[in-house]
Amino acid sequence: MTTTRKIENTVLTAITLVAGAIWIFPIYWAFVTSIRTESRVVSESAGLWPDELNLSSYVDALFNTQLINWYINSIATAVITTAVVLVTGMMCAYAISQMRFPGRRLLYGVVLASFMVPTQALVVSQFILMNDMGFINSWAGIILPQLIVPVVIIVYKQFFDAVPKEMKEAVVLDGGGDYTLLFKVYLPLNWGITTALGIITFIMTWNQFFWPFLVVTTEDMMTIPVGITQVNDAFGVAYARIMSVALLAAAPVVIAYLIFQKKVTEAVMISSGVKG
Amino acid sequence: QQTVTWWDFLAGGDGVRMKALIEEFNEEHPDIQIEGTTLEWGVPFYTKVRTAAAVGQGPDVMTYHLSRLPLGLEEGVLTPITAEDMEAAGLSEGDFFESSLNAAKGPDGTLYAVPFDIHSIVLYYNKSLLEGTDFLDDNGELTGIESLEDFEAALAAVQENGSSAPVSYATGDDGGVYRVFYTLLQQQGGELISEDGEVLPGDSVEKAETAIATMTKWFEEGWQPEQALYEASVALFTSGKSGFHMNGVWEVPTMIDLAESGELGFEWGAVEVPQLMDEQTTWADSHAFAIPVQGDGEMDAEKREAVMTVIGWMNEHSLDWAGAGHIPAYKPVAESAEFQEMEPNATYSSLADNASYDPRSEIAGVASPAYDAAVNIIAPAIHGYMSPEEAVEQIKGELSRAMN
Amino acid sequence: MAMIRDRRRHKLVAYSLILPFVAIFSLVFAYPTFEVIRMSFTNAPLIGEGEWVGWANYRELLTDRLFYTSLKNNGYFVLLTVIPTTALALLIATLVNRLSGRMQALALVLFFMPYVLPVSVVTQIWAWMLDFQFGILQPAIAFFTGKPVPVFKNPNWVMPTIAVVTIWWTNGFNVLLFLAGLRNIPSELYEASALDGATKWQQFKRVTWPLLWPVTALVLTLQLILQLKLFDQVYLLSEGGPFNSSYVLLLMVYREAFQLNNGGYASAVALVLFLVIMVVSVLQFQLLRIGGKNK
Amino acid sequence: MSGVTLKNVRKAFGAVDVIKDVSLEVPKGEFGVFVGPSGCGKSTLLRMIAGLEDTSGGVIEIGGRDVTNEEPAKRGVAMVFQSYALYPHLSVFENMAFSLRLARASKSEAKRKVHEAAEILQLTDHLDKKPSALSGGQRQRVAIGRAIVREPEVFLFDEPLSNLDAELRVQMRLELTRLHKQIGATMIYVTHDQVEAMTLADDIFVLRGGVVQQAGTPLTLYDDPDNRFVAGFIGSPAMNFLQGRVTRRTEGGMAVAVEDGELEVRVEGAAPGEGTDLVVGVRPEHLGPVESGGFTAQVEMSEELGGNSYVHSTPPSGGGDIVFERRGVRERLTGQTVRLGAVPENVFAFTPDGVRVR
Amino acid sequence: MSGVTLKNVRKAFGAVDVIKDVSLEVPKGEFGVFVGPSGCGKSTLLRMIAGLEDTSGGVIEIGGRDVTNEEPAKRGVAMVFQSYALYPHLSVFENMAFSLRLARASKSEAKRKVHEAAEILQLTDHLDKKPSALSGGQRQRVAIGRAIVREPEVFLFDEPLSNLDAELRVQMRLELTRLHKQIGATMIYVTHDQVEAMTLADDIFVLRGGVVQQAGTPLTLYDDPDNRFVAGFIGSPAMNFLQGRVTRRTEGGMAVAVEDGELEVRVEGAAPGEGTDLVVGVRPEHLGPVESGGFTAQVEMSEELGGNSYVHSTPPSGGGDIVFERRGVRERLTGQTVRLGAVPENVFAFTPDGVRVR
Ligand SMILES: Nc1ncnc2c1ncn2[C@@H]1O[C@H](COP(=O)(O)OP(=O)(O)OP(=O)(O)O)[C@@H](O)[C@H]1O
Ligand SMILES: Nc1ncnc2c1ncn2[C@@H]1O[C@H](COP(=O)(O)OP(=O)(O)OP(=O)(O)O)[C@@H](O)[C@H]1O
Ligand SMILES: [Mg+2]
Ligand SMILES: [Mg+2]
Repeated sequence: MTTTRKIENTVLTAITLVAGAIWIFPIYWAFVTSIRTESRVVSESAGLWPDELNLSSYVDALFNTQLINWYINSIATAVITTAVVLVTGMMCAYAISQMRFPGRRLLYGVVLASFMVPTQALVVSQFILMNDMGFINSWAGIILPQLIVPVVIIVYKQFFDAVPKEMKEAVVLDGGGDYTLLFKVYLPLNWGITTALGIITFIMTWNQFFWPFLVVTTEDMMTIPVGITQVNDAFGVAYARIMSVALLAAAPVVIAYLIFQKKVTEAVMISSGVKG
Repeated sequence: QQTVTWWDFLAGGDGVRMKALIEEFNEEHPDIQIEGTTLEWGVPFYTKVRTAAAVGQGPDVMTYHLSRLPLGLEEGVLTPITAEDMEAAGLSEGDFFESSLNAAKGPDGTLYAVPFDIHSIVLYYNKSLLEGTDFLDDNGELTGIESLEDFEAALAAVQENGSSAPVSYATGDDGGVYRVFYTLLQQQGGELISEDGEVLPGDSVEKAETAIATMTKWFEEGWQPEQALYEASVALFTSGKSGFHMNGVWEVPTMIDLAESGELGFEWGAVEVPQLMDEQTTWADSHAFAIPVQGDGEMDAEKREAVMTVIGWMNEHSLDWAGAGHIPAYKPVAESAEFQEMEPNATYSSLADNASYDPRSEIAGVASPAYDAAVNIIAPAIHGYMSPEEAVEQIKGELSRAMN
Repeated sequence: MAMIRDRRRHKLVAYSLILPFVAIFSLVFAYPTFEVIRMSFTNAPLIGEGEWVGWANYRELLTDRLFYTSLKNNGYFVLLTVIPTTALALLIATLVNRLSGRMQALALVLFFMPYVLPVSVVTQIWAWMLDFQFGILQPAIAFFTGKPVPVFKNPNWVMPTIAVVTIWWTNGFNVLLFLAGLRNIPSELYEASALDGATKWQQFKRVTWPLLWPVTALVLTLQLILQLKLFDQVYLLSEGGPFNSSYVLLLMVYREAFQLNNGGYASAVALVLFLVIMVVSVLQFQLLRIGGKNK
Repeated sequence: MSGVTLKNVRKAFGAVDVIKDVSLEVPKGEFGVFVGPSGCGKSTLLRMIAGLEDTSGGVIEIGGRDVTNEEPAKRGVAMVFQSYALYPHLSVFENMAFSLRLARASKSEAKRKVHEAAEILQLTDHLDKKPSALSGGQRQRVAIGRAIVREPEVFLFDEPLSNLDAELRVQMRLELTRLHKQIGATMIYVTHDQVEAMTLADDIFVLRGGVVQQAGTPLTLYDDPDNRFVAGFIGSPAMNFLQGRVTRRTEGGMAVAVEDGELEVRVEGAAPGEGTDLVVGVRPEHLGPVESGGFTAQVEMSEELGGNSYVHSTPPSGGGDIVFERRGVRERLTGQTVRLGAVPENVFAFTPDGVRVR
Repeated sequence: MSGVTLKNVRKAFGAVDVIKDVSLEVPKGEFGVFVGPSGCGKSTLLRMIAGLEDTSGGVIEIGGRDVTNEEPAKRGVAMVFQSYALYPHLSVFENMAFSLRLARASKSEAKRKVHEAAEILQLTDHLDKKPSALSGGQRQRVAIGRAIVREPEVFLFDEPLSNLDAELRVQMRLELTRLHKQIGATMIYVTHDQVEAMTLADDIFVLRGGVVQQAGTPLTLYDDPDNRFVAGFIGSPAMNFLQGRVTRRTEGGMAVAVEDGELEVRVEGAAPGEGTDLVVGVRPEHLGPVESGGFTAQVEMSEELGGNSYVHSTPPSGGGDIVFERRGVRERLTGQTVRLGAVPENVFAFTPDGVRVR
């Protein structure tokens, strides 16, 4: 490598990292704000550096709001949604990919078409439906309409299609049926894509705003993204506290992301490689 | 054991007081527990109430603006408060000021809410910034503002003293803009909606134009902050950037608390909004308690009794609420000696007599088309996006359309 | 698949496998779709029955100024986000792709992090950053425009600002898609073209760009559909204002249904949104395919 | 008792007949190999025996039992796939025990059987590993082990060695032969590599276009091919073919004019008359420089392998590449014109449409 | 004028030395082949010549010019990759014209050059197709065509045939030889397949662990390997090795006791003393049944190929598989014990650490 190339390299690397630092600045700034006292937040002399460590707004955020409840709701609904989406999705995708039955093409056509349909357009009738079923302000109400994630079926189908048919034939020769095939072979063979879809579905569900915002009307049933915007708690001038709540709300996913960042990156890439 | 689900929108300094009241109630009543939720003030609150009540998922009791009662009735979210209810609460109609009681009634005289307070906007001021001007008397009290000219001179003076936003109010929010506008309109004797439902009847058009023009001038002179949201408008004052602050009495506790903890950094005071135009009057509204419909169902009698107990207790303890700057609507408290001496309430207690309530109309009140017009038309106008004339024309158009 | 087996049992097993999905799908997707269509021809409130009014809702829609405003704003927002975010993501992905190992992981974390935040956290952070009085970004804005700007209260600034926030929030995902695409280009192609004497720019133009086209098309399509469904950010940052300059169709659906209790009219708006998305994405898909062929 | 018998078996995919009336028998305990060019239907035939494809016509019998409409699992066959089809998420042990688990065999029985098979295949040390930790040859052995554990009547192999590199392939070939000796089960093996077929088979079935061209032992096919296709397919490098015309009868055969000379061919029966057009074939190892007779060809290049070399040459007509083998001689012939000939026993004659003239 | 010269070239990836002090020369117009086991550094060396990897030490000269620090494009080399590295979005024509376009060659010139190359490679009919529409061999030819068009001084090939099937590989091998003759440029070819190396090379460079083990013509390496590694690597089937000990000197060499007998070895120089431990090697084609002398081995099986067969046998010590070739003999030896021997000229001796004893 010549020296000019080396310099070019270093400069580009520096540019990338500086750009990254700027990109992340809002989160940094939220953090700095959150550990200041309210009066310092709005004072002119406050600089860019974290010069104060005041955790009172976090204490407020944790104990004067229903944040804990919201966490529970968010985790429960996101986990259940993800699990149900994956299981029903993989079963359906397996049937479409590996089995022959009347209506197969129609079913896949419907799945493909619903991929294009914006579920947001259905909120009105979904809301009425949830009300008719008595699911307003319940986990069921939050979860049910989010269970339709056609992409999961499409991706699974593509991956199941790609499993060499010899795998299947080997099992059939050994006397295994389709449930054996799906859960003992196809699923373990596709753990990668399953975790990928799981991670993506989870993030999507966790961050869902519109639907939970509509279907939940009581504070104790709210999910995190809804709770932090809908509920104010006698804050007065409250920039620091708003930022603390925001950061606390974001913390679980952010921490999970930092721990599993490699997996998340792979997840997005795998599921895109398919669609692309 | 009854659990009473309670919703309010009290997120300002008064929210803290309400929290304390609820806690006190819960301590005193082992058999009734209030579960309070504070939702975002304004449109989000009333939207949530509406949807929740329709599907039977609303609260058992909620705070409600009396200005919005007509709209609430049209939406069909309120249940009547019967005589038995009042009895259960240990209240009678005679305990309340006439004006607020009337505001709590439907056209047919049925009571739909129990009044709780009367509140208005007041003028907060920063004594440090006023120092050295003609507008501070020897006691350090505000003085010498008797007309618009005086007020504007005072603004110029504090600007001179280094105030970056001499008069702050929420110039970018529906509430902030509406209250100031309505105050200025009323001080000229103008009318937003007449008894028979006409929008800006007669010369009210010109008066509205004057009001908007005044606010526009304050903006153009750099006296009022540009597009300030509620929090920002408060923060401008508490951080010492504003000499004056026009806001509800409910921020009184914020000032008191900050001053007590030494974080305020200046001396403050609050007075009734001075007479800037032809008459001495100020926008005012009332908080009240209401019981929403429960979808298709009906609240059981015991629960209702518990709810009414809560309402009664709150009114009886509204002296503490007065600590949040409000004037109790419950006469036994309002007329008590303790309240008469309470500061700074005493400074502006006269305003109760001069108050201008919102017109009784389905398009008026918090989270109504009138408030929408404030943020969608007046706020842009006072920032120079259209002339006062255009703005008034649009207001008239929009609101007239909404009437139908 | 002509394996010898029991046909009847095979079919039963297949149906048992699709049943859970089909059941949920029918309940929360197919039926509501049908309902939205039906309701759009009634004057039903949100909760409760309405009367059949035929095309009245649609006729009203065609005279509703707010509808046209919303439609226009949706289009404007798409213009503001789709291509910029794609270009930006490509640029970032190219930069990040050059790095290796830990350095790359770090850069990816920096650029991807916003994506995992809930939308309301994003809007709260940006509302604070852009706060007219105390926002940290106001001095920067003032530097360019001469004075601070209340971005969410200014009809000219509101949509572009929401676009910036949206791009900041979602761009990480696109970066990853592009990065995956870049990684799929065999390094031999770059070596071969280096031997052929191609400069970096020529390599990008003649190798990277054409080979990345499928990913680019994917990103454009996903973005288009996503951005037409704009609601959260507008609701949380500007509530459609000022002067409705950030009013969008989904906000209209929300307002009509949940604030004004017009279930039927809201359904009509929702259906129009639905159609717009379908038509636009099909159109774009065709355009992109043609674009890809010419590459 | 018989091994695998196919009677008039046919298979059509839609309108395309892929297997056309195939009848054959692999006797019990024998090693049968289906060989033929790509697409000739070998795999299809094998998969029909396994039941993985249904049969359009005819009868398949395994151990004397008609299994034509039996489900795959009930046929008593085990199959080893080209791609191995190992379960990557299971250990070697679990891979081999998979079928036993499905059959709900007891733990101890599964363990015993797997260990037995592992013993035979020298996999005992690798039982806990995942397939990904194994080399190609080891994976192949696991695939075979999975088959052994099921103790099938018939083993089916579909090009099991084609994913291995040349060296390993030779080695695994030997192991397969050993295994067959040891287990003694009927085995059917599919390959398109005639060397594999030659070295492994008891019986070779040469397929082409869904039809069995010739069946027999490897050396039968080499020494006495029925037609030009089989002659060209078996043997490496492939047989040289030359256009010719009968010039005269000779003692025990005929002389055929090819290129600028002639070759004598041994014919058992009646030799065709003079002037008959024929194709003659000589294997590279039987063709070589001769003093007189034969025909001339110009040497183009030679592939030097050390012990021997293959010389590529062009005959005067310019048609085709004539290859002959040289051993133990080093001088390069490149550019020279040589006279090539072979003994009559090693020259085959075919009619223009490929039928052997014997 | 010289072709490609490497002087004391070194390459380290981090702390790992992958190429250790390699000096070699491929003369202008010659066909040089780097051969060696996987991971020995062949590709790395080739890529260093191309400039795709920088050089940690030493000098690389092409056509007498020091190009050690030259950019790849300016070295006058063209490379054909194992994966072909065709641009999938461009037609065959555009693929071949790519470098000309970059060099802003005129349209007509590009057209002429591409057509010339296509002619040579018989690709004229496919110029409009995308690479994905071509067969493996055709893609390989396009990759070569892309190199030809640039008219480089040196062609570099990195295992260009390893993605093709056996038959095609043989065919492409011949085509490459023809091409080399036709173009006459210097070519360097990397492979791990010794048959490819033997048949293609003018000069073979056997690499192992980043070091050149031996360089020379194919037959030199076959006839006179420098060490056990080269002896075992070149030739197929591989040479048989037996542990032995010198028993006595003979005329022109020595006798070495192996197994239950002995083999005589020719040695040019001074033979090592009695009792010295040695390894002797005999190629399968040189080993065979003898009346007397040699050693015994029990025949396990034979691979019958028609013209010849490879017999696998086990010596008394049980160690290893002794392979010998038989030709033209058909009777099976399976199970018999045979006495195997070879002429002294064909027996090699190596010290225990692998150096040839000559
Ligand atoms: N499922 C199928 N549908 C239609 N045609 C098929 C199917 N399977 C195979 N064929 C066709 O049948 C013919 C024989 O295929 P088969 O796989 O048996 O060939 P093969 O001899 O195994 O070839 P190879 O050596 O390449 O594996 C081919 O022409 C193939 O295209
Ligand atoms: N970029 C690299 N970084 C670190 N080590 C490398 C790199 N490239 C190659 N190596 C190592 O250098 C050694 C030689 O690699 P090289 O690719 O030259 O082998 P090869 O002889 O071409 O093998 P093969 O026949 O498998 O292609 C290997 O051990 C390899 O792991
Ligand atoms: Mg096959
Ligand atoms: Mg290599």
